[in-house]
Amino acid sequence: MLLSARKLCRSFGANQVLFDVDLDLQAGEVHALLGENGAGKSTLVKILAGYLPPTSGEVLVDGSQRHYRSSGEAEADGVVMIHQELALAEQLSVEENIFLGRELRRGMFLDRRAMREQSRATLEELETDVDPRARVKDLSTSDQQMVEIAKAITRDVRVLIMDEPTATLTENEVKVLFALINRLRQRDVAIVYISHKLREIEQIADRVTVLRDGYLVDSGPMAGRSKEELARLMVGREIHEMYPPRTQLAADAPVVLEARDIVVPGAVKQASFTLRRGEVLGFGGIVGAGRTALIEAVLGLRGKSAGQVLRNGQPVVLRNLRDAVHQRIAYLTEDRKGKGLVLNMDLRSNVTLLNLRAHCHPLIDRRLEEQAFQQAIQRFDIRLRTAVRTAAELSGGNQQKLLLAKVMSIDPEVVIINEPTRGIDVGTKHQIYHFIHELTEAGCSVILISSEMGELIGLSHRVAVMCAGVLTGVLEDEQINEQEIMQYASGIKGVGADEQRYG
Amino acid sequence: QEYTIGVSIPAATHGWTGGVNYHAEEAKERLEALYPDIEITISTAGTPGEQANDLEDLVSLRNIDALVVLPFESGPLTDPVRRVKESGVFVTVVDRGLTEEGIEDLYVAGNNHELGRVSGEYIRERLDGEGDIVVLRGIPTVIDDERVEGFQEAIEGSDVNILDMQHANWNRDDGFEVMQDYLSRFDNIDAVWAQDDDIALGVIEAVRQADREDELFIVGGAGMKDIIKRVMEGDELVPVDVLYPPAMIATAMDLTVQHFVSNGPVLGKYILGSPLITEENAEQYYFPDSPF
Amino acid sequence: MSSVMANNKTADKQIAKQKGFAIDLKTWGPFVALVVLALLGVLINPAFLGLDNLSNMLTRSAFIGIIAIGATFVITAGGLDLSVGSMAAFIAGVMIILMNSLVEQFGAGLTTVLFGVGASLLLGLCAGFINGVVTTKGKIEAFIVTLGTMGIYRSLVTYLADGGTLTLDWAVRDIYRPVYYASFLGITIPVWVFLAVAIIGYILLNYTRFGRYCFAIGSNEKVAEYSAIHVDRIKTMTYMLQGVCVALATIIYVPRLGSASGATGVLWELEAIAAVIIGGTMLKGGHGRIWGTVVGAIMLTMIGNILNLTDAISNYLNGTVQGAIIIVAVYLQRASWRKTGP
Amino acid sequence: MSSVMANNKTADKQIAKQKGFAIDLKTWGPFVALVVLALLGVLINPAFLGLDNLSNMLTRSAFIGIIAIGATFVITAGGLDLSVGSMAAFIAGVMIILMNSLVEQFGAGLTTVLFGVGASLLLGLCAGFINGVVTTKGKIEAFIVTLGTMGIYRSLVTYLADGGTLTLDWAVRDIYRPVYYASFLGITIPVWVFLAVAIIGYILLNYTRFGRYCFAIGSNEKVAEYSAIHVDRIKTMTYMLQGVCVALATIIYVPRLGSASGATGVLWELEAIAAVIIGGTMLKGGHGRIWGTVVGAIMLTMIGNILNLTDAISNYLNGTVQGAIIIVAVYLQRASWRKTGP
Ligand SMILES: Nc1ncnc2c1ncn2[C@@H]1O[C@H](COP(=O)(O)OP(=O)(O)OP(=O)(O)O)[C@@H](O)[C@H]1O
Ligand SMILES: Nc1ncnc2c1ncn2[C@@H]1O[C@H](COP(=O)(O)OP(=O)(O)OP(=O)(O)O)[C@@H](O)[C@H]1O
Ligand SMILES: [Mg+2]
Ligand SMILES: [Mg+2]
Repeated sequence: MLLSARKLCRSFGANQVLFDVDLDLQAGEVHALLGENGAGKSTLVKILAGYLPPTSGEVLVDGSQRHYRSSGEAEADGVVMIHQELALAEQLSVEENIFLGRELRRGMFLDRRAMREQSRATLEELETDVDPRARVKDLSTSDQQMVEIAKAITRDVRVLIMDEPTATLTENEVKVLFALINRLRQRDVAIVYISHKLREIEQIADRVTVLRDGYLVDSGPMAGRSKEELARLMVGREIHEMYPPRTQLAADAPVVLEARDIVVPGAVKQASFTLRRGEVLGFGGIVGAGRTALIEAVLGLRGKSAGQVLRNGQPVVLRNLRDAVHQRIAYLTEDRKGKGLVLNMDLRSNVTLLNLRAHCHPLIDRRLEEQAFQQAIQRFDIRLRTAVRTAAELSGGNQQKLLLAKVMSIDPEVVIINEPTRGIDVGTKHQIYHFIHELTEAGCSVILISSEMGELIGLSHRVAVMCAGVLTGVLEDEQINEQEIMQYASGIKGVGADEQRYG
Repeated sequence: QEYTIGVSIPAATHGWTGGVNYHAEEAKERLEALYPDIEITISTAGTPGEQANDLEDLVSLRNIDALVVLPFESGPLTDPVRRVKESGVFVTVVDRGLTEEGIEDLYVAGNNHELGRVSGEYIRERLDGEGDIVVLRGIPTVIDDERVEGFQEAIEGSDVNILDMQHANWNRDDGFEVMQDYLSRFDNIDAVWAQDDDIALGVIEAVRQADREDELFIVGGAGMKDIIKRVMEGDELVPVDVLYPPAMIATAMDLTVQHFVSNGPVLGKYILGSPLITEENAEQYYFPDSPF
Repeated sequence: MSSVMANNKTADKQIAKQKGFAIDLKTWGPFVALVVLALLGVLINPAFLGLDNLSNMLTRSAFIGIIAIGATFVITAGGLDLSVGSMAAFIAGVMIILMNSLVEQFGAGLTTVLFGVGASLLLGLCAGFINGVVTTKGKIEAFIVTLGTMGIYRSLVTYLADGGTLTLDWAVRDIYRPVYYASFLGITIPVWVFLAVAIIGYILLNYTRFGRYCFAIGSNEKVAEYSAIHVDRIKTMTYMLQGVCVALATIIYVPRLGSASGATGVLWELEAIAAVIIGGTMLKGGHGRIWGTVVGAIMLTMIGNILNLTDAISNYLNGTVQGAIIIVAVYLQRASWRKTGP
Repeated sequence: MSSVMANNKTADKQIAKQKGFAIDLKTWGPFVALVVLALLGVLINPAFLGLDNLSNMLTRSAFIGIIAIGATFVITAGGLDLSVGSMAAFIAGVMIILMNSLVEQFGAGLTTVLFGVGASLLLGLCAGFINGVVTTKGKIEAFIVTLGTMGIYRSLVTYLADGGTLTLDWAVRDIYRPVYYASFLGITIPVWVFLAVAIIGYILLNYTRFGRYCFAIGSNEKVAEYSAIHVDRIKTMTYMLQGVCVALATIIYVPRLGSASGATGVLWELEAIAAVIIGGTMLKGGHGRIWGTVVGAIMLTMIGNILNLTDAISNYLNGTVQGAIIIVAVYLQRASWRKTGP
């Protein structure tokens, strides 16, 4: 047994979040850790990797007991963790981050060339285009995730803990990651793999452990278990009908939002789209295709060099998000930590921040805020197992729900959601899909940017696909399937395909 | 032949240096109008280091023929002034003597020791050699030291008792606050030596606030017009002042210019006294147009 | 990662809560330090507790206190203003010149004083606006901008005063004087103003959108922008608020000595920032406490006062004692709540 | 599929190219501002380009420059040191007292000077160590700690000097004097030292683990800690480095003025921080540039020098011009690279 945990308990204040959890890890296995948002997965692995001390219980490596006082000590034992929340120094470059804390040296001086070479090699192994000299803060979240992975695998690793590594990755990157995991497995590395994407679990896990509300509910080999069974174990109930039926669109449903010839220097070339009342417009494409850039330019969050935005047929100028809010357009960012939530603020203030005006007359009414917060907890099923003071203390999935609550607080007519189910468990995902359905039934329109093909196909009336800054096409009805989307996303089909291939 | 005269003085960071600045500017205008061949350039410095920079620049950028310098502090500026002298410039030192003798050609001196002594003698006399006084000092520098030394010498051997001394940094606000605290600390104060008129103004307000004008009197120093006016009007609270004229810079500039325009060289030492300004002679020290 | 950090902290806090009073001590830390300091004062000289002395001290702390309340907003929103001291000097200078020149027209009456007060507020607002706009629109670090304006205002007042001192007309002064020296219900006017500014500041920071936005911007400007907050506008407003606070402080400062010069308000910026930080606001932004600032300002004045009440210490060493007390006071208040951790 | 990759790659390359250009201007911004300033100088008075003047200016900028290089490390690692100016005064004072007292034993020779120099370095190291340890172990904001030590050192030197000036023995001074005034290959010793410190600083910041850790800590302390970096130790080391830089600056300062008093080094801290920030380092930490700092220091000295070139401006307004030039210079360099952005 490479690493085992015995009767681990952990409390935050008076609230216990882990109860007598056991875990055994063998060399060369991929051990999946499942559970709803807030079940305690991240807390458990943080204890294993020395980031948190357990309240009671013990951690054994190679059969002997360890009391890690810091993550550095765990790393010395070969226990390395990839955080759910990225742990990178944003202002440093990629290569500096990868080697942070164990720089290669020649004599007194840094061996920059060797480090760059090795970073480049590792990044190449991960088949990503990230430039080792780029600053981390300039990278997209998925690229940052790849850097995080690169950082972990360049260490002397015997136990690799991955806390939702694929939440921000594209399918292609996931494939590369799985190939890498397979190679590590052959090298007898034990891998703890946390994910809410059950398809991935099915594909890669050797064994699974399921947590529910801090208790271990099941542990055993993956073979012979189905996705459905796992989902039931996690959530405690059966999930049918992942995707609700689509809202029927009236033939004359008016266009509520239109973008014409939007150009964002360096990211988007002349893109146009329309959104009708009650419609879900999906946006597909591989990461970095320019979907975020396009939408944020429409909303006035980024500069655009050309283009026009119409709301209900009238040209409008959106200079910043407040203008968009006045137009009853809500936007959920993909970067919940960097742009979505004020992490060191309490939950109430976070929920009401976007629509604070509604809670003032003229002073902020704390009671109203509390009410709004309680409603949000209900509506978005935010699970508060502990007395949490700041948003940073919530589990990843619950942060996402809190963000959703914040964005929806303005009671919008047009909802633009960017990767809404990132890091969210199946049960909640199901809820969010139904929530989108309710919105469209109530006459709202939704733009859904997602890297999850299933989501796009299951929810959208139409799917706009982008490739390298070009909106290659808008797919409808039976066109909406995986293959077609991929072809447009890769620029093989659609507008500008020729020019791209030969230009 | 044309001559350039460089004047280097401390920046106007408190009342007295403000007066120096004023008189320097005025002398510049007057002298330049009088002697078309004379060009005067004034530079002000906030610290001794800056003043050393200014001296270098006056030589290398302005090619001065003469330097009139009122050193920020004696010690630090001795060497920089010596370098100016070594480059063949006529040097006039004002107020604070250099720590090395024989560098300057002309010395127009104020006398800080004297200011302290005159103040001390007056207080001793006025109190009949007996009483409790408080002292508000300036910024801890040599100037302050010399003044206090002179003061202490003057009251030595008498029963004039210094209750406490604190630094009020030649600043009104500090003078006000220190005096406020003295007044709540000591039930009886017979006299205040504020050393400087800026401090004295703060002290006056504090005394007024505590309604203890009748109990004590204040001796300032330097000759600020507000204070001299009070003396002139026979204010009981401020019966006298001790002169330490910022106009000495103008005197020095005049003398330096004389060296160039008159036939004979002007060299040597000109010591200005620190006379006691009383109700009788106040009028001759009162310049209502000066900012100081 | 920062979530992990937070994890540890809350864990501490919650454990502490079980023991009883950690969060309380965090809030009350500055007050505890203040009380300790006051005890020290009494021990050194019983005159410290005299009504006159207490009143003097509070009145004095009003300037720095009012300015520091403005600084709390600026710092909470992630900014910095080094120009407050010289801005005060400049405003005082202009105010005096204006009032002196109005005497001819309006006589030395209330009108003249009111004009002066109005001009002062207007000037403060404008000066703050300039700091804010140059910082936000010019995208220049606040440190540089306000260091620049600090030099500018200081030299402008020296220029206006012709290197000397600007003195308020005696007649005007007599009717303006009560603003500093008069009392109402046994408490001096400056203290009332201080109190009012503190209460308004408290409400503004904790119960209005503006205040909430300051916290958000100081924590994470990007999140603020994505929360439909006009970041530049709010930041500019903090500087304008700071300007108004400086103007208010000046309005009660001018009647004290009735003059202004290049030496007025020197180092007030450092004192104000120190008061803010002693009070528990973080220099990096995102966290601010008005009452802490008030206590910080009083504490700073108290240290000076205590030093004036004793001659046990060589005058030359005042700075040493002052520095040591500040460090120890902050350490004590930080430590008092840390101790309750694991 | 492969064509997708190709597409993306070209897109990336284009973006990278744009970025490359921007970064160049970003790096060269301070230099551009410096050149503009120098042109201004020449226009005002051709004597500006005189060899003497250039040499004087560079030599002068050495003090602030050396101190600012230390400050670059402190600020990059997310700290702040307000005590440098008074630390310099204190070190100068102790050095002078020591050398004066050693004259009796060793005579006014090299030994005496070397002892002085050694003591200075040791003192700087210790002073920095204290700042560092109190900040990191006491968990007190650097602003407060160094504001405290600033007061402490300043008053200690006043105490040592008994309120007056400490003056170096004349004999010692004569042999020590060349350290400021002598030249080697036409360049004065302080400039050589400045250059050496800059090069060492550059290597230290960019080519050693220590430097890299400074960036990491300034960028995100928690991440640094998770990367097994001894955060407290590295931060303390930045303060110690700052102390050594201050000591070095003092060593070349003392022979210039040969004395120390309470007025020595006043406001050097603000100048040093300003130099660092003008050079493009961010006050919030995580990003530092040694050459920028060097240029910043020279620029500050140059502004003072240019003001001495002309009588056109009233001396009272020096501060105004200075402040305006600093703001405009920083704006120009920021603007020059921002324009190229998207
Ligand atoms: N801050 C930035 N600076 C420079 N280029 C950027 C920046 N942000 C994004 N880009 C570039 O703009 C392009 C579009 O990025 P964007 O994040 O909009 O992609 P996306 O398709 O929305 O990805 P995702 O699926 O993550 O939402 C990419 O090529 C990216 O490299
Ligand atoms: N520092 C903390 N203080 C208080 N409660 C905390 C803290 N950290 C985590 N918790 C709580 O512990 C519980 C478990 O959180 P954890 O992050 O382990 O969940 P998770 O299983 O990783 O969820 P997700 O799938 O959403 O990431 C949650 O209820 C969370 O709010
Ligand atoms: Mg988690
Ligand atoms: Mg994106």
